[in-house]
Amino acid sequence: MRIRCPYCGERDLSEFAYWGDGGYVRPDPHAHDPEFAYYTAVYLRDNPAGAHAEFWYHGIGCRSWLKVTRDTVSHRILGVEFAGARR
Amino acid sequence: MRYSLFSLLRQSLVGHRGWQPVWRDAAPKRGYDIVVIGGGGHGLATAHYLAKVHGIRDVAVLEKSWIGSGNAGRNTTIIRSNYLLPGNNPFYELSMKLWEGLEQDLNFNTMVSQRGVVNLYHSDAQRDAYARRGNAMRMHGVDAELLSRAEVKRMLPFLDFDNARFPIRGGLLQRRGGTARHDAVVWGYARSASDLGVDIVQNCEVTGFLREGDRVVGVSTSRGDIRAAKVAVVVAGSSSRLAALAGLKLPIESHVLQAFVSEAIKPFIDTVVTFGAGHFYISQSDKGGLVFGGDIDGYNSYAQRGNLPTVEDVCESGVALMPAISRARLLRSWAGIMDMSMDGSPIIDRTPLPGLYLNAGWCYGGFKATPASGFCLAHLLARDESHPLAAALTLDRFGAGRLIDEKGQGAQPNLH
Amino acid sequence: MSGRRLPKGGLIARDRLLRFEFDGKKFEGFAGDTLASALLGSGVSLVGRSFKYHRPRGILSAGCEEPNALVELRDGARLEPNTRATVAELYEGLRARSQNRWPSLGFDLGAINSLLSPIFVAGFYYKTFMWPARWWEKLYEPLIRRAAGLGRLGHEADPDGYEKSHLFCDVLVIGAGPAGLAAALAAGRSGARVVLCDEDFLPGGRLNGERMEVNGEAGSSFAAKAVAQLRAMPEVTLLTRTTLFGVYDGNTFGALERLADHKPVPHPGEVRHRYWKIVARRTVLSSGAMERPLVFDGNDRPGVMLSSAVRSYLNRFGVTPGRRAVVYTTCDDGWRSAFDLIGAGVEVAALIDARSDVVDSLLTEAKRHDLPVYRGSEVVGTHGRLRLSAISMREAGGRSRRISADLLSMCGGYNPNIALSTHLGSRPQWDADLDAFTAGTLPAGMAIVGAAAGEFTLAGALKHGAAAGLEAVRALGFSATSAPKFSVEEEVPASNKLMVAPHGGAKAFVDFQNDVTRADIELAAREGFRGAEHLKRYTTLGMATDQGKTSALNGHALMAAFTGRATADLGTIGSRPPYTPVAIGALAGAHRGSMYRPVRLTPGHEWARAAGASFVESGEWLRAQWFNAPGDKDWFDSVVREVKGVRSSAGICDVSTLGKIDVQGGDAAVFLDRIYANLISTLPTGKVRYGLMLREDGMVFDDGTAARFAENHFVLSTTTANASRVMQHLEFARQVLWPALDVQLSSVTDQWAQFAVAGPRSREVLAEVLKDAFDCSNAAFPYLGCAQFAWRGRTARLYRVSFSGELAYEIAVPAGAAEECLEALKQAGAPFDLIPYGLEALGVMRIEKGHAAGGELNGTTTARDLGLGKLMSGKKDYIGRVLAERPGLIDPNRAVLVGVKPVNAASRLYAGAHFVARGTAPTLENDQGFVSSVGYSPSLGHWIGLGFLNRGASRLGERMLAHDPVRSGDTEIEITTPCFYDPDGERLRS
Amino acid sequence: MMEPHAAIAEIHIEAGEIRQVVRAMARRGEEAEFARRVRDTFALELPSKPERVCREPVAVVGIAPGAWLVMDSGFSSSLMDRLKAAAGTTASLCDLSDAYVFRRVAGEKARTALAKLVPIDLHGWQFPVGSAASTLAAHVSVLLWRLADAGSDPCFEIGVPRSYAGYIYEALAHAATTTR
Ligand SMILES: Cc1cc2nc3c(=O)[nH]c(=O)nc-3n(C[C@H](O)[C@H](O)[C@H](O)COP(=O)(O)OP(=O)(O)OC[C@H]3O[C@@H](n4cnc5c(N)ncnc54)[C@H](O)[C@@H]3O)c2cc1C
Ligand SMILES: NC(=O)c1ccc[n+]([C@@H]2O[C@H](COP(=O)([O-])OP(=O)(O)OC[C@H]3O[C@@H](n4cnc5c(N)ncnc54)[C@H](O)[C@@H]3O)[C@@H](O)[C@H]2O)c1
Ligand SMILES: Cc1cc2nc3c(=O)[nH]c(=O)nc-3n(C[C@H](O)[C@H](O)[C@H](O)COP(=O)(O)O)c2cc1C
Ligand SMILES: [Zn+2]
Repeated sequence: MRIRCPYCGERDLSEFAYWGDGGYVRPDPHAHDPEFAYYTAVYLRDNPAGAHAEFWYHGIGCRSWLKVTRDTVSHRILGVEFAGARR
Repeated sequence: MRYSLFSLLRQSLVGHRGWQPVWRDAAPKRGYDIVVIGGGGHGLATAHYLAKVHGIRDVAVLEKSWIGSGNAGRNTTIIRSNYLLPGNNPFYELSMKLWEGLEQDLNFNTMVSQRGVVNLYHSDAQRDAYARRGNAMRMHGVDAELLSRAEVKRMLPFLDFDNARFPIRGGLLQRRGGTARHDAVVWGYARSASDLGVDIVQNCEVTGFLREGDRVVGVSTSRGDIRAAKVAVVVAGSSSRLAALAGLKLPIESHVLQAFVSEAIKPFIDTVVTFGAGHFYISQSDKGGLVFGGDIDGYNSYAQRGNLPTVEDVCESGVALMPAISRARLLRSWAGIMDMSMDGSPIIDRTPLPGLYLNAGWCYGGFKATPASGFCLAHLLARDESHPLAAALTLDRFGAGRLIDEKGQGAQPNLH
Repeated sequence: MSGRRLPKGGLIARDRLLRFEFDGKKFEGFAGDTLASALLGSGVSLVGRSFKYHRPRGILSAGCEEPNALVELRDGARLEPNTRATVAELYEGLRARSQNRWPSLGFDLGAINSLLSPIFVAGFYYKTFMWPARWWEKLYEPLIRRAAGLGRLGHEADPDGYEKSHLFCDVLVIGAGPAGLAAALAAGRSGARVVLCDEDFLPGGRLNGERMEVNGEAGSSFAAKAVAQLRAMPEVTLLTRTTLFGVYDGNTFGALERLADHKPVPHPGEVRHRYWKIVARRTVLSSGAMERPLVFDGNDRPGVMLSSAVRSYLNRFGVTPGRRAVVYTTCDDGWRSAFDLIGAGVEVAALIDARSDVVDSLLTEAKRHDLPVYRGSEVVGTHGRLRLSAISMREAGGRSRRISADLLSMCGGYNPNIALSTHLGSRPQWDADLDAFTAGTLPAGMAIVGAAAGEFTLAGALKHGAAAGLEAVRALGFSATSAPKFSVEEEVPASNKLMVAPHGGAKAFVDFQNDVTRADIELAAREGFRGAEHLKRYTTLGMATDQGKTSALNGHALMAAFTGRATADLGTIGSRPPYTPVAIGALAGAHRGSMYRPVRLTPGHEWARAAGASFVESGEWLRAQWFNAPGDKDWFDSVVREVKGVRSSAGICDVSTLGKIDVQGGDAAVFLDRIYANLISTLPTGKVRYGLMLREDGMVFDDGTAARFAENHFVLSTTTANASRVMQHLEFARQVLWPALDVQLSSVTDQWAQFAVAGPRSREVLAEVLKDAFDCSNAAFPYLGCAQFAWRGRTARLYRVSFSGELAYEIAVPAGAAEECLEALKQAGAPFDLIPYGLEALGVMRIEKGHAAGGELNGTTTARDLGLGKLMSGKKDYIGRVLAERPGLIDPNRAVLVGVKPVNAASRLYAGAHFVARGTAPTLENDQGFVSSVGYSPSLGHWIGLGFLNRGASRLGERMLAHDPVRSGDTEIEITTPCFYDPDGERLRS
Repeated sequence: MMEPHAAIAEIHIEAGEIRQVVRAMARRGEEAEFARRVRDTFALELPSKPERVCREPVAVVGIAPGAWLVMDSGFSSSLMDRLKAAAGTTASLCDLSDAYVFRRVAGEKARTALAKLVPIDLHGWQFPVGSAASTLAAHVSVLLWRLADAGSDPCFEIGVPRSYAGYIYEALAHAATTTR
């Protein structure tokens, strides 16, 4: 697998670390029933067969966190962007 | 026909014309008491124990492809009960006990081979962690021995003890651990269940659930709707997909784990060995192939195949541990889709939907659990209460913070 | 003895004689031979024994698909089992042995299995050996294992070197037959970066094995010229002896180059294999086709050979595999072998074609050669003990005939070699015209050409190869003018009919190596293993070292026939990497032995070595475990001496391995408040504070310190083990969770050498070292101070923190100044008997102080479990705050950190022991917790430990058992507070 | 530690000339202003991608979005001080002068040897003079860039975290030895 880091260019899988469901949003700690909100956010994951938005970390590279859209059946990369707002 | 040396000899005289199909390739009926989705080891074992222990025979096992096509048919076949935590340890020991009587229970040689499992340690801290685990095992009556470096050397003189980057300092041995012939486990359970009246339906993919309000009352499949009082999802790597059909999200990610086999060679290693300073474990199959594996690739996947970084990692670790395998040739590599749970331990439980039951989260260690998993799920389905030895394996433990996290990695499935 | 070397011809170097040994007998061959061709040329046809029945086996093929002729090559630590003689290149002094036989190849006792074959049918072992259960491991399984397996693998370490390399190209061409050569020429001429690889040592594919011409010259000469042209192109890389073994995601390919397998041993400094990781924008798969054997009784006897192999031996190696041949075919292509044999002066006793209809041109040519032709006929048996002496056939009319022959050339048509098209999961498709599976959906960017695409004519292979090469470079934007043109004689595409053996039984082999017969397939059908995959797993069809290259389709066609289905509906088994077996060592490359994983050395490493350090692995790092001093009997003495030295005077310890992270920016303090459970923003400049990080699930993640050097500048320390994970975590928080904050992070672990200077005299030592650079008096620099200043022209940092519990400092200097700093400390410390101390002493002292470390920070403990609940700030949000309050995490019954000491002061403690109340049975139900760390405390004069005990905080003083059946048995212990030494912390503030 | 001046076959490995290294990170929203100030003071254009620009004795390499490694091959004055003066509050600066060991790898076969360590394309078309990368070498995270050619041969500079230097040197030496 090769991921095109928006900063470094296309790089081999071995430079990246994976962190799962890219839909993760840290819940508002002041929300109603924060414990349930955190439980849901931390433990329940999107796990589709097909297009999946996910976090990848270019740790052996520019250390950018990326949001990669990837097909979990074909492993084809459908899109890559910086996970955070570009500074 | 009962299998025995006698029946084999008799058949050899008549050109083996008398053998029957090992299991009936059934067509689905309109309804069953219980429908088990997934014709892997766990689904078939569930059906076997439902019929045999609980007398519930109006059962169908629905398999989208051929039975054993999933992880049951592609795992590295290691069985052991060397767990640390009280939520796991007695459950896996139940499984080990069932393995020990499986051939007789099924009248099928599943080649359970208690050749021993050695986990190597390479530091004092690792030794102490293994001692803690070994002690927990012993407290439950499970066999465990903490081996010194010299003892390991006597057993496995060809490991790289001195020159390696991480010297071997000893190991934790479970002699009763070992391997079993994975396909035979599938076929043996299928044969027994089928003989007891269970329908094994292949090429039957579940595509949805029949609902009456919240209650699940059956499934829709590629071969029509099938009603059932109870439906159990036992689909390992596909758990999240099935759950999604029922509108549920699970604490599970599906990950790809590769496995490898070498060309067949004469007996080379007669125990199961796991490396403690890298991801690598190895055993030798009865056919002679060195069967080995390592870490998961680390990303979500349903592809049943992996990539080169893991291949390299596994081979580097293997050669670091056993420099002699460098010249053995890798024959084939493949992969399976693992249901990696958020604490690395499984789930056998009801779901929030009445009538729907879940057996999932087996990670890379569910083969050894096959008998106990089927046994405990059958218990849950038949009695509507958890088997005491599987009582901790609940779905709500994540919300409640009662995790069973052997590795202490937290909610990061690819680190378990 | 019947094969022999022809007087002339072939692509061998007849002037380069090579001597070799097989089973101890001496033979000769030529450079350019394979072991197989050299054996055939020397009249050897019995080469091995089969897996299960130990049937005598010869040489079936001339390529990588060989199932029979497997040998043990080389000796000693270089022993290589299961080496295919058909691809092993001959070298001077080669030594090979047959395998899976005892006592000898000619007389093998294992052949008794053959007599038992009526019992040893597919899957027989599932039905028996179940009683008595204990006998499986003791008797049956060892017997099966000893009988199974082929060659032996030694237990010695492999002495050869290996390496990995990376290769990037525009177009990768896999296979250098006519199709691949044409593709590479077309693509290469555009100037694109082209890689052409072939597993053979001689590029050219079938051109080398056939008597076909291209551009008016011999095919092999054409190939040689094409190769020369390619070598002259600067951007073309030609890799021979290189097998493309796997196709992976992202246009990544794995290939294995064998650099030294054709030599007695690798040259000094030469690696045996190079594993290439290739990234190609476009690929042309030109891997050719593989011939299908025919299934009939006795088709495995030495002397029965694939017809394309017969031609390869004749034309490429100048060897005839027999003296009197029969040719058996279901396709036109088989006829070629008859004509080539005749051309080489070999008698062809008969040509047997299972078809009734054969094109006239073939019949005419047969007539010209006086070749007896039997149409609509079949071979039904073979004869001979260790090699073929005759065949039995049945003529169209039903008449039987026996023909003596020592060579049977068989051709059942060809299968496109599409393995590599399926590695990404695509399923092959049935091509009814071709009667074979062809590639399904191709991996993105791949084109398939030549025989691999079912294009079986030479003209077609060249033309389509060139077109594909051209198209690939054009698609990449290279301006390529036109495809190279080749002139060849037009051929009519030959028929490729798949004819399933209508009869034959337990001696009609489908999978030669695994001894799977036609009867086994019938049995599998009867027992319900009817799909291709179940068939494979039940009978082991296609699971041998050749992975079904010659057997799979025949087996599937038979199963289809037995169950009344079309072969197309049955499908075929999936192929997986590697395409042919690859040495495990090649995939490990150079990362073995001491180079297995990186070694990290601290800047004080050499200094410590000189000071007598003994090092230990700590993750990637090597750290000083203790220092051997004169008078130390063993490590225990050293550790005790070091602890005493520190506690009584002063010591230094290299703590450079701790992770160090520099945090700057306007929001640095806000950021760190969210990262740590405790408040950081209130820390004044010039102060350092202990910091506890949780994971979002509420468990403790890491601990360390945060030092504030300026309003917007912090330096964090992390544990050695978690350094990179903490960095990743902080980057996630910075980039993903709170991108609006103004925070900048740098890892500075490698920049700084850091040394703990600990002990009651440490201030005096330090004052001497720092002199005017910094005032480290208690008044100027109290406990938990931090400062940065210039020392000998470099920037230095000083932290007043203590892990040992003594008055202590950590001094950080740029890594390049490490030795200078250590020397300065040593000199300044001499009057105080300052000693260096290692990890063990550090560990003992932290246990004495009750500080949590590795054994306690195991990912399953909460801050409260560690007695650090008071650090969890109620004034702010931070990672882990919410989920730390889940019922299971605040359960009063949880095990919490306690101290442990033996009731009998002479007893030793062991980490990993479990707590059990006295008088209760040591069962899981009665398990109360465990000992997590232990050490011998010289300060107290007995062993001490830390552990986690259920409701431990309320059980101080309780006596229990430390239950350790795997090591030390039971030890009576007393529960204490975790802190054994200076609980009020007076020493570290002094 | 690395042995400088190992000359194996057509590959020359020698110590780099970098003396001072500062990692500079633009403060939030200040990237353009920081770039302007660097341009004014050092007459260098901050690269917005992984590239190396140089005006002797100072060179700048882009290593991450908003982050650069600034290097000085002289000792004459403190690079940190000069950068601090130039940047003011527009950037955070961090001294990494001792964090890396730099080696130059040059010669006809330099690329061949390096290809055994790093998984990136070093071909002249893809990695021309001035290209830079943060990447992997033999399991270690390294920096790599291409300097001006040495004669007709390419010349690369590799920056290895100091603690790994010995290991990487050994891997590099092995790669060079087996390169014919
Ligand atoms: C490479 C590898 C190595 C492993 N090594 C070990 C080991 O050494 N020891 C160990 O203990 N464990 C090991 N495991 C784990 C173990 O194999 C699994 O945990 C276990 O097999 C899972 O249970 P199962 O047998 O029921 O799963 P499976 O065999 O995967 O059964 C699930 C079945 O459900 C079917 N299915 C899915 N969706 C549907 C649908 N919609 N409708 C109908 N059917 C459906 C699938 O086709 C499949 O057959 C390994 C796994 C892998 C992949
Ligand atoms: N008449 C027939 O029935 C018939 C059938 C098949 C082929 N042929 C003849 O075969 C030739 C076809 O040409 P072609 O170029 O397509 O095939 P080819 O067989 O000539 O060449 C294929 C090459 O690919 C190589 N190869 C295969 N897999 C490889 C891998 N994984 N890695 C590295 N190398 C690999 C082989 O070593 C071989 O050199 C023509 O000459 C044609 O006439 C004839
Ligand atoms: C324990 C075990 C041993 C295996 N041994 C062999 C073997 O000797 N030869 C072989 O070709 N494949 C062997 N395989 C791999 C299978 O061929 C197959 O690849 C695997 O079951 C996954 O199926 P798939 O490749 O069809 O997806 C083995 C698999 C397992 C689990
Ligand atoms: Zn990047």
